[in-house]
Amino acid sequence: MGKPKVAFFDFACCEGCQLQVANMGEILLDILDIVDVVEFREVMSEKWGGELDIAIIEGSITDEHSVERIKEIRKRSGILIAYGSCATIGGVNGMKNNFDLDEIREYVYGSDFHFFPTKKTMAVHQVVKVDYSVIGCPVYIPEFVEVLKAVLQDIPYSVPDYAVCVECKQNENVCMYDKGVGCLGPVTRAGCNSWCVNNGNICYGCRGIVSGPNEKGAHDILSKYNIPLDLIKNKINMYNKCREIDQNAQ
Amino acid sequence: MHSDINNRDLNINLEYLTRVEGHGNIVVNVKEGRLETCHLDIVEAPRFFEGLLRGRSIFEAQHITSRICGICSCSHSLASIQAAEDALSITPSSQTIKLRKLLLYFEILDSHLLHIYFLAAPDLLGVKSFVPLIGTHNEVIRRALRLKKTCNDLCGILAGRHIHPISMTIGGFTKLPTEKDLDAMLALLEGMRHDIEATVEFVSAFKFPEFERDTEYVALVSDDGEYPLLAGDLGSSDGVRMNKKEYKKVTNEFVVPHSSAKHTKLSRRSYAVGSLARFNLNYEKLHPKAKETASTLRIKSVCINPFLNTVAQMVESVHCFNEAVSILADLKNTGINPSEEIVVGLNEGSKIPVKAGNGVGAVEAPRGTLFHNYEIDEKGIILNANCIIPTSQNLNNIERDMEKLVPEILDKSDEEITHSLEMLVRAYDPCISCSTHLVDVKFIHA
Amino acid sequence: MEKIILKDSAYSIKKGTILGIKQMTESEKLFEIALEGGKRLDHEPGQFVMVSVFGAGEIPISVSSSPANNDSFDLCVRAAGKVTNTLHKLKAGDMIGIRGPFGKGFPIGILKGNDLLIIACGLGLAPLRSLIRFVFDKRQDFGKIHILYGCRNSANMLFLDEIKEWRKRNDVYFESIVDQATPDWAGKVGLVTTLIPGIQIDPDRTFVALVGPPAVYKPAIKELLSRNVPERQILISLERHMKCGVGKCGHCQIQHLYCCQDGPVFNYEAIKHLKEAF
Amino acid sequence: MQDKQYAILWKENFNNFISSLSKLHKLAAPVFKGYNNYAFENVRSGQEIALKYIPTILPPKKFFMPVHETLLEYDFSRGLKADAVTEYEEIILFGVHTCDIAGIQCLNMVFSEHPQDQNYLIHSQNIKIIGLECNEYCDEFANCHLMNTHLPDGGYDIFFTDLGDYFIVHINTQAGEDIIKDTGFFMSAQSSHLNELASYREKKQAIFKNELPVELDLIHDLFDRSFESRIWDDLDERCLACGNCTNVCPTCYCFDIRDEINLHLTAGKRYRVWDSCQLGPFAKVAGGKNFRTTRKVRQRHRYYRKFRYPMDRFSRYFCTGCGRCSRSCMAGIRLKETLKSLIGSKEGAKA
Ligand SMILES: Cc1cc2nc3c(=O)[nH]c(=O)nc-3n(C[C@H](O)[C@H](O)[C@H](O)COP(=O)(O)OP(=O)(O)OC[C@H]3O[C@@H](n4cnc5c(N)ncnc54)[C@H](O)[C@@H]3O)c2cc1C
Ligand code: SF4
Ligand code: SF4
Ligand code: SF4
Repeated sequence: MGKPKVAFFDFACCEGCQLQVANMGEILLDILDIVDVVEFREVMSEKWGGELDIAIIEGSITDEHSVERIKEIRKRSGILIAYGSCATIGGVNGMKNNFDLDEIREYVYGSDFHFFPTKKTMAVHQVVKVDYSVIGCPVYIPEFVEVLKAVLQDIPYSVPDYAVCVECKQNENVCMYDKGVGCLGPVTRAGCNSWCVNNGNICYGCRGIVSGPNEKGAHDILSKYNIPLDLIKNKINMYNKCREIDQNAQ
Repeated sequence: MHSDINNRDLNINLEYLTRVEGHGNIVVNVKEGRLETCHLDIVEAPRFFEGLLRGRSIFEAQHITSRICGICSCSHSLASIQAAEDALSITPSSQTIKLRKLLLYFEILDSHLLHIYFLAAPDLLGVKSFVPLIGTHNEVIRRALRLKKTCNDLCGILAGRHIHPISMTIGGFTKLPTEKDLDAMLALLEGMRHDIEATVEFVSAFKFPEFERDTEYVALVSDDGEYPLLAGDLGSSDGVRMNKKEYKKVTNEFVVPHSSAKHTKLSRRSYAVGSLARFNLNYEKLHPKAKETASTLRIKSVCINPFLNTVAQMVESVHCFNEAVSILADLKNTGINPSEEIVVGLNEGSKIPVKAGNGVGAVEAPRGTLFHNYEIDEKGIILNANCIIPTSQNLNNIERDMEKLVPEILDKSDEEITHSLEMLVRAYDPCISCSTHLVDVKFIHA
Repeated sequence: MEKIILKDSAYSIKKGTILGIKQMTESEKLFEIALEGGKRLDHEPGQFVMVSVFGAGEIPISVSSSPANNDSFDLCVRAAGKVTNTLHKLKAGDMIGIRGPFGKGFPIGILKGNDLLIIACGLGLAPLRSLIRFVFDKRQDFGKIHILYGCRNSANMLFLDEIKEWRKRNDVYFESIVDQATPDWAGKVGLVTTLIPGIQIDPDRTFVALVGPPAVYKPAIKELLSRNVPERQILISLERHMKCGVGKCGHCQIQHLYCCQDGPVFNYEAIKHLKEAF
Repeated sequence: MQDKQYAILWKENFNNFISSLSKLHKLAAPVFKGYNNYAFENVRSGQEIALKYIPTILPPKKFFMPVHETLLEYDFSRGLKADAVTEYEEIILFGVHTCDIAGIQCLNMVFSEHPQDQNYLIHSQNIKIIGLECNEYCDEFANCHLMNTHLPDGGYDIFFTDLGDYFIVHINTQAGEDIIKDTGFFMSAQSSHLNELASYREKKQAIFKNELPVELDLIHDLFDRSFESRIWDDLDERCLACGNCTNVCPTCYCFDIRDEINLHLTAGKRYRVWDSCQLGPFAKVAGGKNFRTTRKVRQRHRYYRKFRYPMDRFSRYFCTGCGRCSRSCMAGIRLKETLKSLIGSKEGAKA
């Protein structure tokens, strides 16, 4: 078999996750040695349009045009990787779903808002089947490399289904709760090596919520530290608003 | 070659412009030698950032708005924090300012180098992307990736990562560099010196199209000796000067139907921001090494060839590189005061006093002047938000450039014309996902 | 940091070459493995090895062949996930890694001279085949032998050729049953436990070897106890998540026991009070 | 009279001792990380060391059993080559409290039990331990008196006790004696010093009191009766399964083993990484069966791994009383409270 044909596609996003690819440095050349990148609009003019072995999708689905486009890409792709928080969990674009769509369009575009159609933000798996996920805002390069290798070996990659706290403790950080601020680490999926807490910030939940989080336990923590529940709920919505679409689907 | 340009029909409809950040189309229509349409359509799906900021805490603004754009997320963070601090009347410490400048230098370096190597170089070397260059110019590509990675690592040490910096927040930094970190950053910079020199040489071999159009340039200006990137007033080459609070008078936004990004104008029909604008307005304040580079690359202020924006980026890269080295040396001298480290969060501990206010941030992002403006209530909740992105400011100017360029090259083939237009757009290094956002301005039907 | 190569690490692997592969059902394959340099595995029936598929990982797999065969050994593997699927893609001649054998198998010394009732459910036949082959090799050492084999449907039946042979033998009683009948199936339908009342055994001198998925143990043991088989004569093999195989990593712990070292084969008496065992 | 087993280090020589030791060896000691948190980190001078500290975020097990550790390296680009490996360095730990020394003793037992774990043992052989006695009770989370780990009981090379103007130092091994000799700031102890030590220990008894109304020897019986206790249901409601308690416990050693392959899929390594019985997938097997699905049974398992199961295998409790699990628990699950509830429950009352 020849080198697998890979293409990058972007939907509503900041394109930071694609840029992470350029930030890999010289390993990128090793990757380009084993895969054939046929489309990558951000850095390439080449266009392919044919069958793909691997499609890497960045960004959320936010309008009708994107729904059609992602379906078309799915049809011609063997493996589809949702790449980054926008694609995997809706990410910051999901915050739009907090508002009435016409209202937010009017706020941004004025009275002629109907020129700019929009839909409720959706993660890619909420529109088409996704084979692999690389979560993160932005993606964590070592994890992306692991997923890529899993794809090439044709084995599944499962995103860790335990809390960011695990990695945070292993990194021996002072817990943010000890500093008196709320952190989403206890309910957020690990795999980023507790990136934000290592740098003195809190975890904002960009990797999605662990399955079966203990909501009662979480409320206990908040009350223990005098952190209002609304604040945390709002914080969770920063990246995880689209979770509601999954929950409603169940 | 077209023999009869006066009867020439041309129909360019280039969808999904490549090697730019975000989605844009070029639409040009020439009928019997007369230019009828000349647009840069912005078809990026709108993301409604200003809309969705409403109701969120001002302490989250930087985290959210850095997600407007991955390439210049440090600049967005900086502008956002500046606006927030302005609204809250917080004055950052001098150590904080130095560290912020450092981060901005790293980001400008990173962004300019990315543009030079991956976005602009393929055009100038006659290939479609950097991929074929891996075979033909392997050493160049390796150098580019090395440089890119180093910039990324520098931001990583200073702010946790380059894309969506972690530790920079209202009031300062949640994690301050240690002595070891300062040494590590200096070592990384030293390690790239040679590659920067090689990049200057690489750029000096480029041949740029000869095209000029007299343009109004806008950038931050100041009265001190420093090349202003993080502070200053708004200035233009037509002599405008005003406080950043009055940014709306400069940008005069208006909406056009073909673009989900709004357009701007000042004294004339359009103006330009970015490297070339800063170079033209503030040449005197560049680092001596950067001036040397300018003369090596034969670019003189005032330069009105937009294609040479790439050259101005090179000059600025040298400037940022050298300024970063001196800030680090300075910090090593004075030492970092670790007690300035601040605890981020939801401001739950009410460590930072909050009040109602309206604040503006103006920062020279790699692509030009970037404005953030927030209005907050007494609890620090955002009531209104507005972000004006360099690329939106340039869009109108790009179209005016295209209008002048197309008739000048009508004797060329369709492909050549398309390619020239693409190159022109790319020279501005447009950042389209950034520019897709709009505010409450009146819709002006053209 | 100094890096050294460890000669006698518990994590060193022996190199194994895949001699042959046989597709047994849609999801199970039988691998014949030889260790490098003709080394012998020297296992007991019921023991397992840790199998490395490089890059994918390492997993516990029971040895399926009789210890009497020294040149090679068999592994019967169901494609269940990451490592097993990758293993299924390998070809004859490919190399894998082997650690072990590990754990306690069936206590051959004690079984000798007694009757055997072997109850296999689904993939449980994989470790039991090792015992069955061994017993057949040393047939004169054992008394009466019953083998009961249950599986989901006829398409899931393992070791079909051998089963044909077993059915023909008159020194063993063999019976099989499926959960779901398909048109090609003429035999019995139901759970394997329903076969227990129908067989003639002398409970005092019968040892039971029972292997199957977790759900089968409770009903089967109940049935056996009602036939008066003494608790310590019921031998079962428990499956647990395993990573190290040497009683350290904690994954296979059943209360105070390490399944990988203290098991996987236990007699019922020893573990009946363990609430986490079933 | 002089005692060869004991030496004296005057406080004014402490910094010199540390500087000279750090020149001879890589040295790690507790340092202050802010917000009442401490961590063992590399140090070069005495000023960096927190002599008074409450148990560090991670116990010293991180040196004996690094979070990530390579076990095997392989290459199958041409044939198969696979080597079991370990990476180690010589290091001295200064300031290890008695509870943490007890934790190391527990781990030593686990990893030297057959089949031995060479990777652990090689780390262990290359680490020297300088103990430091707690003069004060650290905080409300500890239960070191109950576990009888508040006094030195071997497991170190030398052991420091602060007696005001000087440290009295017990020398326990040849390596300990070398440290004393090589640094050269110590004096031999006189009988007056030993008397002071004895009277200090007596005073210590007044500060360190049994934390719970139960005899240590009866705890395993208590657990024998408590498997079905309601107390575990309460933990089910509270536990978040964040894994903090096991990561920070000096005697938790569960790990996962993973493979990492290179991009060309031709070579790679196998490494172990700390794992936790508190995490959902820990006991799941193929076919989807999970042997410990609920938080309740996972928490119960943790407690039994401290207070019941090791008694069968090692005749010793695997709780050192350091209090880390309670200190770091997001949900406020407190070991002493759990024990107290068990003692007060109907199962406990039977005793
Ligand atoms: C003593 C013993 C003997 C076994 N004998 C056989 C045999 O002869 N034939 C056979 O086909 N299978 C046997 N198994 C089961 C086999 O080990 C699992 O099917 C295999 O580990 C799944 O690995 P995977 O990478 O393919 O699946 P994964 O993709 O890793 O996961 C699939 C499921 O398997 C679980 N799992 C992962 N690793 C292990 C592990 N090391 N141990 C147990 N479960 C795990 C996961 O939690 C998950 O639920 C045996 C298991 C044990 C404990
Ligand atoms: S800082 Fe956040 S991620 Fe880390 S332990 Fe505390 S709650 Fe968990
Ligand atoms: S710490 Fe939290 S917010 Fe930060 S990268 Fe990890 S999951 Fe995302
Ligand atoms: S169980 Fe808790 S108190 Fe006991 S040793 Fe472990 S962490 Fe310390």
